[in-house]
Amino acid sequence: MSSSTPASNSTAWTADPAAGAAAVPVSPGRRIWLRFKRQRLGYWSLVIFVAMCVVSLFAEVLANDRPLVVRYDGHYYFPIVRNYSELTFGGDFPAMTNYLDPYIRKRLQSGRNFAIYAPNPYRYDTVDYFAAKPCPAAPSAQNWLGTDQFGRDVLARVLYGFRLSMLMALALTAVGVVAGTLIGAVQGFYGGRTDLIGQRLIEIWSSMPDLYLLIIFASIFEPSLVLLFILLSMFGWLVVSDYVRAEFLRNRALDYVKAARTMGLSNAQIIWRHILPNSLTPVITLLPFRMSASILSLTSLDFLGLGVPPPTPSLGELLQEGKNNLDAWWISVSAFSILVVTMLLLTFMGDALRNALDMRTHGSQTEAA
Amino acid sequence: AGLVALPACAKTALAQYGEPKYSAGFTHFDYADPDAPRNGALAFANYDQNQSYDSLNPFLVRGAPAPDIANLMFDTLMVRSWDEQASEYALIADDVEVAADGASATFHINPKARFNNGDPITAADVRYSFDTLSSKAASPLVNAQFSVIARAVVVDASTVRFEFKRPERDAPLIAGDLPVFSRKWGQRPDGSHLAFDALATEPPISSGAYLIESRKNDHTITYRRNPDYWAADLPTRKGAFNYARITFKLYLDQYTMLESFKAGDTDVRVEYSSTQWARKYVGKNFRNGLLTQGSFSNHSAQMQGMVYNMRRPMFEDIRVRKALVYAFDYEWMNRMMFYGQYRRIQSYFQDGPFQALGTPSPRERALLEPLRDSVPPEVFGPVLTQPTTTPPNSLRENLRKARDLLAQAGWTYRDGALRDAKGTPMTIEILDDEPGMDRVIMPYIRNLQTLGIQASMREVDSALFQKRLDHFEFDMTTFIYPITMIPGVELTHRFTSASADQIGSENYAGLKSKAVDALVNDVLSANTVDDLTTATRALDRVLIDSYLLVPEYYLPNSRIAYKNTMGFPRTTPLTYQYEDWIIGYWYRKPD
Amino acid sequence: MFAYILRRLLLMIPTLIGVVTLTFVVTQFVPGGPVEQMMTQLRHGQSRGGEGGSGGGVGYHASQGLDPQQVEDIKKQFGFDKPPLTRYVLMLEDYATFRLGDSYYQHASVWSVIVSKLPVSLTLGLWTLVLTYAVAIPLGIAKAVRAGSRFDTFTSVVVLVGYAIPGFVLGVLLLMLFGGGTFWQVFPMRGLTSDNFADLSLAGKVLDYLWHIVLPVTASVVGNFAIVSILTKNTFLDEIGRQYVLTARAKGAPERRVLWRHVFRNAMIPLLTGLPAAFVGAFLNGSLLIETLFSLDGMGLLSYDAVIRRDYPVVLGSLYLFTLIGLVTKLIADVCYVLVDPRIQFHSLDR
Amino acid sequence: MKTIPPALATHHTSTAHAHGAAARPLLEIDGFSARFGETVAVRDLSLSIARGERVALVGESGSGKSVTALSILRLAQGATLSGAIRLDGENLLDKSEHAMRGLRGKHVSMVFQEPMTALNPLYTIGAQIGESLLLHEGLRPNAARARGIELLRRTGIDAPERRIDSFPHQLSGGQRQRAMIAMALACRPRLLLADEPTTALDVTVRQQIVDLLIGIQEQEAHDHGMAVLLITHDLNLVRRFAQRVAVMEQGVLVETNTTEALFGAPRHPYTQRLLDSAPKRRVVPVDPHAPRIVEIDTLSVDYRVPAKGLRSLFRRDRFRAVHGVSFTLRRGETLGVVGESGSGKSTLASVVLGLQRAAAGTVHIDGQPMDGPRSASARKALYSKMQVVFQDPFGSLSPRMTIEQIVGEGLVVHQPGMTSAQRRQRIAALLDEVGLPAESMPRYPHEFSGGQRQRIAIARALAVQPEFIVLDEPTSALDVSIQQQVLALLTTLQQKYTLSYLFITHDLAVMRAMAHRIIVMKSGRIVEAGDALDILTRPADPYTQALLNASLMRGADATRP
Ligand SMILES: Nc1ncnc2c1ncn2[C@@H]1O[C@H](COP(=O)(O)OP(=O)(O)OP(=O)(O)O)[C@@H](O)[C@H]1O
Ligand SMILES: Nc1ncnc2c1ncn2[C@@H]1O[C@H](COP(=O)(O)OP(=O)(O)OP(=O)(O)O)[C@@H](O)[C@H]1O
Ligand SMILES: [Mg+2]
Ligand SMILES: [Mg+2]
Repeated sequence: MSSSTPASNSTAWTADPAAGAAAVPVSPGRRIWLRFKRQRLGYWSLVIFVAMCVVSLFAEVLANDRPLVVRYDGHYYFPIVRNYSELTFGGDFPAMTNYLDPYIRKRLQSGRNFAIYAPNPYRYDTVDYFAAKPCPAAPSAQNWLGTDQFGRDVLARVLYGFRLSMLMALALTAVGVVAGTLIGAVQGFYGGRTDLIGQRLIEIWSSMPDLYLLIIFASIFEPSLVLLFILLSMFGWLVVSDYVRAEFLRNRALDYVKAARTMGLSNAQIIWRHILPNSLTPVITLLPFRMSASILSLTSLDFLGLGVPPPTPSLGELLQEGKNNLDAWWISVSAFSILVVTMLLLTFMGDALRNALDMRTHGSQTEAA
Repeated sequence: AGLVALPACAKTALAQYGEPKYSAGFTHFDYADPDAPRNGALAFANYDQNQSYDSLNPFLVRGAPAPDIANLMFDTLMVRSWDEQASEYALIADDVEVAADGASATFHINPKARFNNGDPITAADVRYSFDTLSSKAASPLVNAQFSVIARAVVVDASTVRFEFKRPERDAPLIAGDLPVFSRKWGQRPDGSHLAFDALATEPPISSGAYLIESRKNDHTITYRRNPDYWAADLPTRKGAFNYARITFKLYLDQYTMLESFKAGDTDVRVEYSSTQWARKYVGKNFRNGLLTQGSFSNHSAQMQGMVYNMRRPMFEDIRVRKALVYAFDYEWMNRMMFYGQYRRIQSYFQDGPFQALGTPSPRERALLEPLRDSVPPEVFGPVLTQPTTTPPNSLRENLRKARDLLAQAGWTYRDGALRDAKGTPMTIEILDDEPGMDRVIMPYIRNLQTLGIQASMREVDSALFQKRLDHFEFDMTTFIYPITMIPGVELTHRFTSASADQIGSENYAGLKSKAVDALVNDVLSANTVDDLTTATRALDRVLIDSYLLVPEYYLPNSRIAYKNTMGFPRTTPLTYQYEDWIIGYWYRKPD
Repeated sequence: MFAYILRRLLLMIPTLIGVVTLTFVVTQFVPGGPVEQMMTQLRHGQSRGGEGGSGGGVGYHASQGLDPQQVEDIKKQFGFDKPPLTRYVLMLEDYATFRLGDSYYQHASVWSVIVSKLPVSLTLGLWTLVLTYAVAIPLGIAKAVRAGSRFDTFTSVVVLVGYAIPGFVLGVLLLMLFGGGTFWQVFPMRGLTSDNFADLSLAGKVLDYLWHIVLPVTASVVGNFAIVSILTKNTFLDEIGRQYVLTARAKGAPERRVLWRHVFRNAMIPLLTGLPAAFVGAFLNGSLLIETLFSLDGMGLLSYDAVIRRDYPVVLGSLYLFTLIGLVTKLIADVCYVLVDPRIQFHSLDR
Repeated sequence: MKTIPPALATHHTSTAHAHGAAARPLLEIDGFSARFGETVAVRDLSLSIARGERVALVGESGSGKSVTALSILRLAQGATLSGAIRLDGENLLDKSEHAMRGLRGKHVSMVFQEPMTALNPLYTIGAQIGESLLLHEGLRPNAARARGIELLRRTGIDAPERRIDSFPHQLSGGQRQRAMIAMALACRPRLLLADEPTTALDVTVRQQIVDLLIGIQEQEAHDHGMAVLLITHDLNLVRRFAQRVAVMEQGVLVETNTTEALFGAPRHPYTQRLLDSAPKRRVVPVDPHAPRIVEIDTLSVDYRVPAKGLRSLFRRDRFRAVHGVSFTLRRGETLGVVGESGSGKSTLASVVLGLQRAAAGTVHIDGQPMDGPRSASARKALYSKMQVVFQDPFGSLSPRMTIEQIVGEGLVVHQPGMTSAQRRQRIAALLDEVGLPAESMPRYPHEFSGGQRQRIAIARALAVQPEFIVLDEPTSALDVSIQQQVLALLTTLQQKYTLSYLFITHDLAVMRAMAHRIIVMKSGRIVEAGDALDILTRPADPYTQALLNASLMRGADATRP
């Protein structure tokens, strides 16, 4: 016989249809999800985290200095989606309307006119120009979490900052983890010269004077989120790759890898299907930390003028401001709480994911919580 | 400079213009307290920007000198008084004679003058000091300071003559500023000499009031007053250097510095931030009266504002520049951010004798009249007061004016931006290197945006910032015009046409005005205080009305918090460096 | 193995050359080199920071500007009169013999500058490292054993709170609470030792030292527990389910022994992996913000300052030195992999 | 044979309570059940073992033997236990974990079924044996080492002084198993649970081990009533060793009786089937002109073994595991490899498979040299012809893959055209062939018994439809009835598709049933090679003779009238 012979022409090789039909498949992926779901802490963390992300996606509706709807002189306007000139509402300036200006407010409330404002009538960059107290001002009925040293509403900044930081951190982490895993995996798996050369290149790369690089960048480019993203991703993968390499070095010597090789799997398949699932613990563990590191790194470049361009809200920026105005505790407390909560949610999710992936634990111990 | 006529007589004092305030027999400066207790110690935090020191030689380019060592350990030939424009009184030199042609000045050295190793100070030492400081070994900054002096000539053992390159009015005073140190400083036992630029860790052999008592870790240094200080009873030193011991504890962080002051680790603290001053000076030591927040008049202030780069076409039109001034809501800022601690700056020579006030005096008019064509007409009216938003004025009111001015200049709002006739939108990038300024810039940007201007802020690191400034690659940026006692050559660097195209000059605005050139020349060539004042005031008017910048604010009072064991003289000097005043003239109250 | 080590040692040379070359090249392109820095400083003098630069002090002299000759002199002083290639070659020659040159701005050689920063860096780095691992590993093990319990959740919250507070915020907080300025005066705020350190007895010295480092070490260590303890926990959970653990238990080994002897060693690889980075990071690069806050003059500040002020000899010299140390640490870690797990081999797949 | 090694003979403590409660059985399992979630692994089992008694527990693969043994130590992970297990009258299931720890290793110790995975990979076996001694007898490391060497020597390992410093992965399967036994015996427990202690051992060693066990047991039984519960599928072993036999089937204890009675008159149908099934030779002759699929020429293999401790950084010793071995294998032929444990059989196999480099000599598969770089596609082609069943099935199964994925992997790689439904059917069919239900597809390797895992490994190899399979102890963990089924399957396939097998086994009965030709290995060399029946009837080499003697003796026992 040759291996190309179709399988169906023999009894021994052929499937017994009855036996095949008996198996009720629950795909491994689904099983993992079910196991994940069974862990209440992790599952609820996921739910809350997703909820937070979703809420922050609607930041524009929740915190905005432009009203959602305006009725003025019989016409309806939707400033939240469109920019109207102040002239529309009988103001002076053609560029845009400052809806918080008492002058405009009065007009919007006169007669049958009305304006429906967002629950928190400030955007992340709204300077509360008409506030009574000097900034930073403590939480009050107007600014629920107070204002920062620029007189901007902290709640709005937290909301928008969370969104931006999360998106950025997710993207950075994703890129860092994928690249790091890939590079670490290749080095650890192939070993030998690949490893030696790869490691040397990484060493050189990681001792690159990144500050100078950034200064050079800053002198050439305008700071922007994209630029920041590129810069930060260039170094973000280094940590992960180290861990993955170490795990691969160890796991590639195990018997099941030999077995996989005798299956005729390509190296990529061996890496992907066999070693990687067994080398993921450090990666999963590091995920939340990579996330928060990304959040903080957004500001680390501020002093070079490379951080997020000024009015952009980010949690890191908020923390920085909190540090500079320590007596304005509401700033640091807000930023800090949201950071801690995020970290906790992510870690609990990581725990649950790890448990869900670990087929050996039956979970009686891990599901106690 | 034209011909200079200086009194050619031997005196114990020098004045750049007119007569010195203190007559020959004066006993002490007015701002010194001759009865101040002469013991007690002072603990001081950072003296300047240096957060550590690695050198005991303040004259080198390399290294960070020990805090205040130049002042505490190096006496100069003469001493400036702090309550007049430019006068010097005897210290090491007890007598000075300026040549009739102003080309040289001869100093006689007080025979009692001694270095801190007991050696008498000789003319040779003075010459050695000058030669060293004007050599390559010393910092170019020091070189530059004495660059007007051509050479020092030893006339006899106690007489030295300085010959000047040009007979300038302030040249003798500059010579009087020469610090004197012994040639034995840095001499090895075998008589050979350590190169001056390698002379960093040897305690100086010089003539100052203090000696180094102890040093630690480049972060702490304690000076002890020299018990044998020969000049202790000179009128210029009476009531000065009252502390028997001065310790500098250098902190790396502002926050820690403040906290440790509040904890009582240091005795005095000068505050530079309004928010800190308003919010952070609380705690039990303030409640129980151990610490006090003091406020002392500053007397004069320097212009600070956001400079327009007039090389940019959009800023060529004075109406645009004027309009943008209207967008600056100073009152709001001072109320909301600075706790009302600042005042609007109105002049390039604020609160000093050179500030232009009211309408031009006849003499000012006389200077301005020939320049009528090249100056704004407002110059001849009352001096400009900056727009305000205090009711009945309002920001809206001001912005309307701005809008109208811009419209006159051809900038109107179309297609989502403020555009000129050609359709180019107005975009302004406000460059800065210091995170502290964004609080001022952000609200301003908001107002500019209301006008339809695409304004943004760009923060870069200081090296890049300087590079862009040097090459005039910016739209607007915050700049401070430090003032000098006597307006002088710095005006050339800042305002004249010649400097406008010179890479690296301080004429950031790119001002090219014949009138200003002429007025600066008038200032430089003034022969009397009156001439000087008139010319400077006229210049001030022209500058203010030329709208080079959006004037910001200034601090009318210093913010000094101190332990209540500290005492200070009742009179504050006219102009003073806070730290030097505290170190030099404060004292410890007797228990 | 010996061959491997030898090969790695030899490979350090190209790596070092690579690092130095790369940095050298990069520094050529950085705007605002030392000459410009110096010129700026000379041209404009030093100005004070703060939103109100106004007030306080009037200069007697106006700035005079620099003439071209002075600029040339400054260039010469920094060695910038030579073309880059020459400078590069000279530098390599020096580095080959461990001559690191002199600082541009300080009156000291790069060596002595670095050496003078070591006490602080050693203190902060080693204490942080030791405390981190000494606390986080047992904690991680305890968490793994009680995975999912209330204890696990609670400690996770605690370490993560610690992690989420940036070191400098914590430092500021500690200073505020214990520095005496605002609340209690318990710990000193500045330096590594008291001013009268030299006069103290030995015990006094030790106490004084410990007294000084409590706050900075706390500030820098608290954030480190999270990663190590959670990593420990997770790798332990991975290993605890394996069969050899049963074998060890079947021998009647007490739980501690099972965990510390059997599981620990198997779980050590990921923990070892983080160590070189942590070592180099904590000990050599230091923590800029903590050092600043507590006025400790360490490597963190030095590297940062040198970079910002373009003190290239210090930048390159310290980079060179620390890369070397980093490489050695990494080699040691790699060798440790093998010592820990004899199955690990570095040779390539085909052998 | 009764000579007790001094190290063991010095033992004296006959614990007071052991004698005091002589009337009570040592171990009493009463209504014991074990469940894994929904599935019941052991149901209502009652069994007692008296002091000094040797009981064998036999039964179908997957019938719950290992779970029962583990439960006695309370180490069955993830299992819910009920009923009672009383040791000396005290219910172990009620004891605190701390109290259990005192018992484990000292009073009750266990030889685990899979010595490959049961040893800690990072400690030398010396350290692992020494640990028990350290824990329970407080021996110093040096003394423990001496004892360890002595124990190893008793188990028949060659050069125990050297082996004691080996890491588990440096040992052959049999060597590890013996290390495991030495470990369990180290502290002279009162109850020894031996779960398949001899699967990886050749018959001579097996005999030696049995003798050792009996010897120690008798000695200790005299001293403090040591009892042994032996789990095995080797009926010869049962016969020689046990005084009483318990038979399990599908989690239920179906029969208990004295050995003679049971062998004489088995009552339960499963027992009868068990005793009836002996491997039958169903070998058809090979076409003498069949092409050669494997050609091995003067093959030698070296291992590089690090020297100890820090010196390991600088020095490496060489250990030659295979010396100049040559043989060929034709299509449709089964080449049996027998030999001493540690003689290099698995090493040989891994070189043939291209998993290891030869130090000298050549390997040709289907005329192609194995050496040299191979591209991914060449490798894929190679392994579509050649498959392997590893000696350690557990280790060779990816822990995070389901059985479906593991078995289906070969299909995914080599028959990419298959739809997933087809594939699932094939997998189910393959599992069925080796006697596993289709329901096991979504489960993970650790959820299976030793024998079941072995069958998964076999199914995986068969899935690829190779031409040549290396079988390294493929049936060692299977009870005789399943073994029969698997061997029958293999022969059927061979005849249908002219498959070639390189069949490594210690079981001469299996060898006789399967092999065309045999090579006998000792210390890395082939000592004898030739036709299977020739060698099995007229061995030339003394080692082969010894081997046969050992097994013939048992074979004679085994051949029931
Ligand atoms: N961790 C587990 N999870 C789920 N099922 C398990 C687990 N361990 C064992 N089983 C199941 O329990 C049953 C009994 O397993 P056990 O290991 O006791 O069998 P055994 O009698 O020792 O078989 P063998 O002779 O093959 O080793 C088997 O069907 C097995 O699939
Ligand atoms: N990685 C290794 N390093 C060093 N020595 C090894 C290694 N693997 C195996 N050996 C040694 O090589 C010899 C042959 O081992 P191998 O596994 O081939 O034996 P085997 O014939 O399969 O024995 P068994 O029947 O017990 O499985 C043994 O003495 C073993 O100790
Ligand atoms: Mg079993
Ligand atoms: Mg083997």
